[in-house]
Parts: sequence; C-alpha cells; structure tokens
Amino acid sequence: MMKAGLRHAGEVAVLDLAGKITIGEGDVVLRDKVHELLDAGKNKILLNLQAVTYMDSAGIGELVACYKRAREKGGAVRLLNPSGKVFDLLQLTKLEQVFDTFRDESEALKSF
Amino acid sequence: MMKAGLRHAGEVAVLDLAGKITIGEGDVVLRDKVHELLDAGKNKILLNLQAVTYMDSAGIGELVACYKRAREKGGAVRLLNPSGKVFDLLQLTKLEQVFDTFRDESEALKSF
Amino acid sequence: MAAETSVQIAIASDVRLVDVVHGAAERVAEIAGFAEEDALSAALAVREAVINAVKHGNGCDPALSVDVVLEAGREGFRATVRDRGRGFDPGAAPDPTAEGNRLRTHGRGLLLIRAFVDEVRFRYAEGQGMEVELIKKRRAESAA
Amino acid sequence: MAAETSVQIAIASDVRLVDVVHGAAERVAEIAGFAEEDALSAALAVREAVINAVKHGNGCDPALSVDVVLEAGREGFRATVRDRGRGFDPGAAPDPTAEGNRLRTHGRGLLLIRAFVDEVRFRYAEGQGMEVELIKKRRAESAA
Ligand SMILES: Nc1ncnc2c1ncn2[C@@H]1O[C@H](COP(=O)(O)OP(=O)(O)O)[C@@H](O)[C@H]1O
Ligand SMILES: Nc1ncnc2c1ncn2[C@@H]1O[C@H](COP(=O)(O)OP(=O)(O)O)[C@@H](O)[C@H]1O
Repeated sequence: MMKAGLRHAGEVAVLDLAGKITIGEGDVVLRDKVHELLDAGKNKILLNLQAVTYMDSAGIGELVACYKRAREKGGAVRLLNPSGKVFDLLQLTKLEQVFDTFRDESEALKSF
Repeated sequence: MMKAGLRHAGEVAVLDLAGKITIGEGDVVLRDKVHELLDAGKNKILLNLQAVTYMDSAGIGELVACYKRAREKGGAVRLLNPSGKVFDLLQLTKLEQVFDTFRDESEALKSF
Repeated sequence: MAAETSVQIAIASDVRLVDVVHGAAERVAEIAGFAEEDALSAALAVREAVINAVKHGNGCDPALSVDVVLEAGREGFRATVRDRGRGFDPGAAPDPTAEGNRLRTHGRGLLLIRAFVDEVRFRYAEGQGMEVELIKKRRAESAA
Repeated sequence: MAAETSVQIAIASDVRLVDVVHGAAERVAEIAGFAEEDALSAALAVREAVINAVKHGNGCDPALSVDVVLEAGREGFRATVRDRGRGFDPGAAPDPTAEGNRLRTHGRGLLLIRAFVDEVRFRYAEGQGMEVELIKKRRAESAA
C-alpha cells in the first residue's frame, strides 16, 4: 500500500508519498489526497516521490490527472526527487517534459 | 533475501540478521555464516533477530542445527530480540525453552 | 465458502518457487479482509503445505507440479495444495514440541500449518495425490 | 527457450489480483538470473499485460480468467498472458509520447511493455482470446 503524509510549507502542500503508485491502491490514494487538497483551496502541490518505488500505467495516468486538475483550478502539481524506476518511467513517457521536477525541496517550494 | 552483518564484541560474535529465514535462502545464509564462525574457532554466537520478519520450518530447523553445532564445539548460540512472528514461532515450537533469549544486548553479551 | 475472487497456481517442484505461492497467498488473504499479521499467518500455513508437497509429495521432481488454489470469500481465506505423491498419515507425525523432539531439525511444518489457520483437512485421492485444505475464518472483531 | 522452471497462474479478472502476478513474475525473473532492477522491469511489463487482459480483454468480468505462464530459462525470462477477449490491433494504438498525447490519462501500457522487455509478440486465436508473449534476455554483462 502507498502511504501519503501531508505537510504544509507556506502556501505549498507537500505530499510525501511512499510505496508504489499502482492500479486500485496507490492511484486511488493519490487521487483522493489531491482532491481533498484542491477542495480545501490548496492548489499548489508538491509531490515528493523520493520514497516511491515504482508506478504502473494507472499510477502514471493518475499523476497526469492530478496535474490537469490542479491546473484547472489555477494551481500546479510539481514533482520532487523521482528516483530509480520512477525517474525512468517519467523519461520513457516524456512526462519529464510536462512536469516541473526538482531535486531540492527549498528550490521546489520557491518555484510556486 | 536475508542479510547477515557480523560484529565482534569481545569473545562474542554477533550476527545481525535482517529479512526472512526461509527455505533455500535465509537458512543457507545462516548455516554458512555460523559454519564460518565455528571453523574460525568463534563458538560464542549471538543471533540478533530484531530485524527478522519471519521464519519457516526450514529456517527454524536451521536455527536448531546451529544451536547443536555450537554446543558440540563447546560454545553456544543465543538469541537477541526475537519479535513479532519470530517470537510467536519460538513460543509455538517451544524453542523458547531451548534457547537463551535476551531483550538487552549488553546482558546477552555478559551471559556468555 | 463462496469465493469472491480466486487464483490458481501450478508450480514446478522447485523450492525457489515457494515464495511465489507465499506472496500470492498473502495478497489473497489481504483481499479476504485480513490485516497484515493475519495475512502473513495464512501465507505461512500455505507455505508449509507447499514445501511439504514439493519435498515429500513430489520428491522435488521438477517434472511434477504442485497445484494450489487460493480463494478470498466473505467468510475468509481458503487454500488447497495438491501434490502427485503417495499421501501420508498426518496423525502419525511425532509432536515436535515434546521435550525429546525439540532439538530435531525437522518436523515442524504440520505444527505451523495447524497453528496458523482455523481448519486443516487432509485428503488423499488414489492415483492423484495428497490434497491439503486450509481455511482461515474472518472474525467480526478479534485478531487470530 | 528451454524452461528451467515455470509457474502457471490463472486469476479471476480482478485488478486486486494483478499484484499476485507481478510478485510471481519478479521472483521468476530473479530465478532466471536478473538482478533486482531488471526483475522489476520484467514484472512491470507482465503487470501491464495483465492489466490490459483484465480490463480490455475480459472487461473486468470476474467469471473470465487471465492465464499466465512464467518461465525462467538459461537464456532469460519468458511470460505469456492470455485473455478471453476479442483481440485488438497493437499497431493501432496512438503514441502516448507524441506531444499532443502527453496529457492523456491512459494509453501508456503498451509503451511500458515494449520498453521493459526485449521481445513482445501479440497473437490472437479465434474464439480463444489474445495472447501476449514477453521475453527478456539475459546478457553476459550489461544491465538492460
Ligand atoms: N504432502 C506430503 N506428502 C507425503 N508426506 C508428507 C507430506 N506432508 C508431510 N508429510 C510427512 O509428514 C512428516 C511431517 O511433516 P512436517 O511436520 O511438515 O515436517 P518436515 O517436513 O520438516 O518433516 C514429513 O516428514 C513427511 O513424512
Ligand atoms: N488484451 C487486450 N484486449 C483488447 N484490447 C487491448 C488489450 N490490450 C490493449 N488493448 C487496446 O490497446 C489500447 C492501448 O493499451 P495500453 O497502451 O495498455 O493503454 P490503456 O490500457 O491505458 O488504454 C487499449 O486502450 C485497448 O484498446
């Protein structure tokens, strides 16, 4: 199961994700958490992917869905520290060209 | 795969085991490590089970085999911090009545 | 038990494949509603039955398969493990917890199976092999 | 490919069971000699083929099974994933990496399958369903 911890850094909501973002589990958690944030008017969202081990196509699809939903609300979803398989998957799908992605948290926070 | 880290505390060899002690993998690692120690004349062995998640009957059997081998060489195999499933398994098999088992490492080291 | 969802697995008699069934059993027990610890108990029982089927039933002959069915239902978890062997008398195995047996390096599989699930049935079908059936029931509240 | 060891799995068309096949594929790939990262690649390819079989092939009908064979051989890892559906033309799927498609929330499964194994074959057998065959070869040194 994927875990999702929530922190607030000024205006930015940071979701620390851990585990795998996969069909029927992680993708659902991700969708629900981002929905909650957007419903609460928090539309600047940083997804910390450091501890995410892998995603499948359903998880990747949900990442894109979150990106679009935040943008519709005038906000943004950005990524922190994708690594290993997750980094490979973002490259492979060319989503690295869609998402603003950061290695350094303070830099990521400043970017919003 | 089970991992086994070796430390020496005076005369006692401490094996820090992590993972599962199961058939064809962890049991083989355990056997090989204890064999090496006994061959090197190190017959006071403390198995730190803290990070062992579970064992199967093959792993438990190997634990007993190690106990007997050390005793034959005039030494001893003792246990540190079995927890969760491992603790349950030692109770269930009544091996808690065979193995000297400790919660505190310094106490365990003094016991040899 | 009405199965809500199920998995069938056939493995070659190779101890390296025991983990495959263990992992599958853990997942199916989770789907059946068991929390992590109880799902591990169910998986350990299945694991021991599979080890016995591979070793004693099929004599580790890779040409002989072990056939496993895993089911998640509203009442709980059910597994059957079938080998191609000549069967055995499960009542005849010595008690590994008896004082004189505690230092034996084998003979604890059946004990673990019986401890970790609620019902265990052994069936032998002439010319077909031994089948072990394991059932772990969901309780309204308590954890087993 | 001569199989050294093999596993057959049949799952009900239930996305919660995809993990069962994923875990089994990872283990069989390890037995075939792949290190952790490559075994995960192989498992991800199998995972996507199984998701497609469950969703598109069998329409998530729990009465229809997805049949998987996993093999470890000296040359590497091989998997077949078969559904009961009407098949499809794998060449017709749009490229999810094309600029206009990058914000689509679906359509990346075939891309992942092709990226993570060395050979992919699609076969349709009239009245039987679609079968996807995946092969990942062991290399003497390099990691894929
Ligand atoms: N599937 C089986 N086919 C034949 N004999 C079996 C089978 N399962 C168990 N047995 C017999 O029962 C005995 C006890 O089994 P078990 O408690 O699992 O311990 P172990 O396998 O370590 O000997 C075995 O030694 C074997 O003789
Ligand atoms: N096993 C299958 N049976 C029928 N159609 C399939 C199958 N696998 C894939 N397809 C078709 O190919 C398309 C692309 O598949 P894929 O790249 O995995 O993306 P997605 O499943 O997210 O749509 C699917 O939308 C579906 O129309």
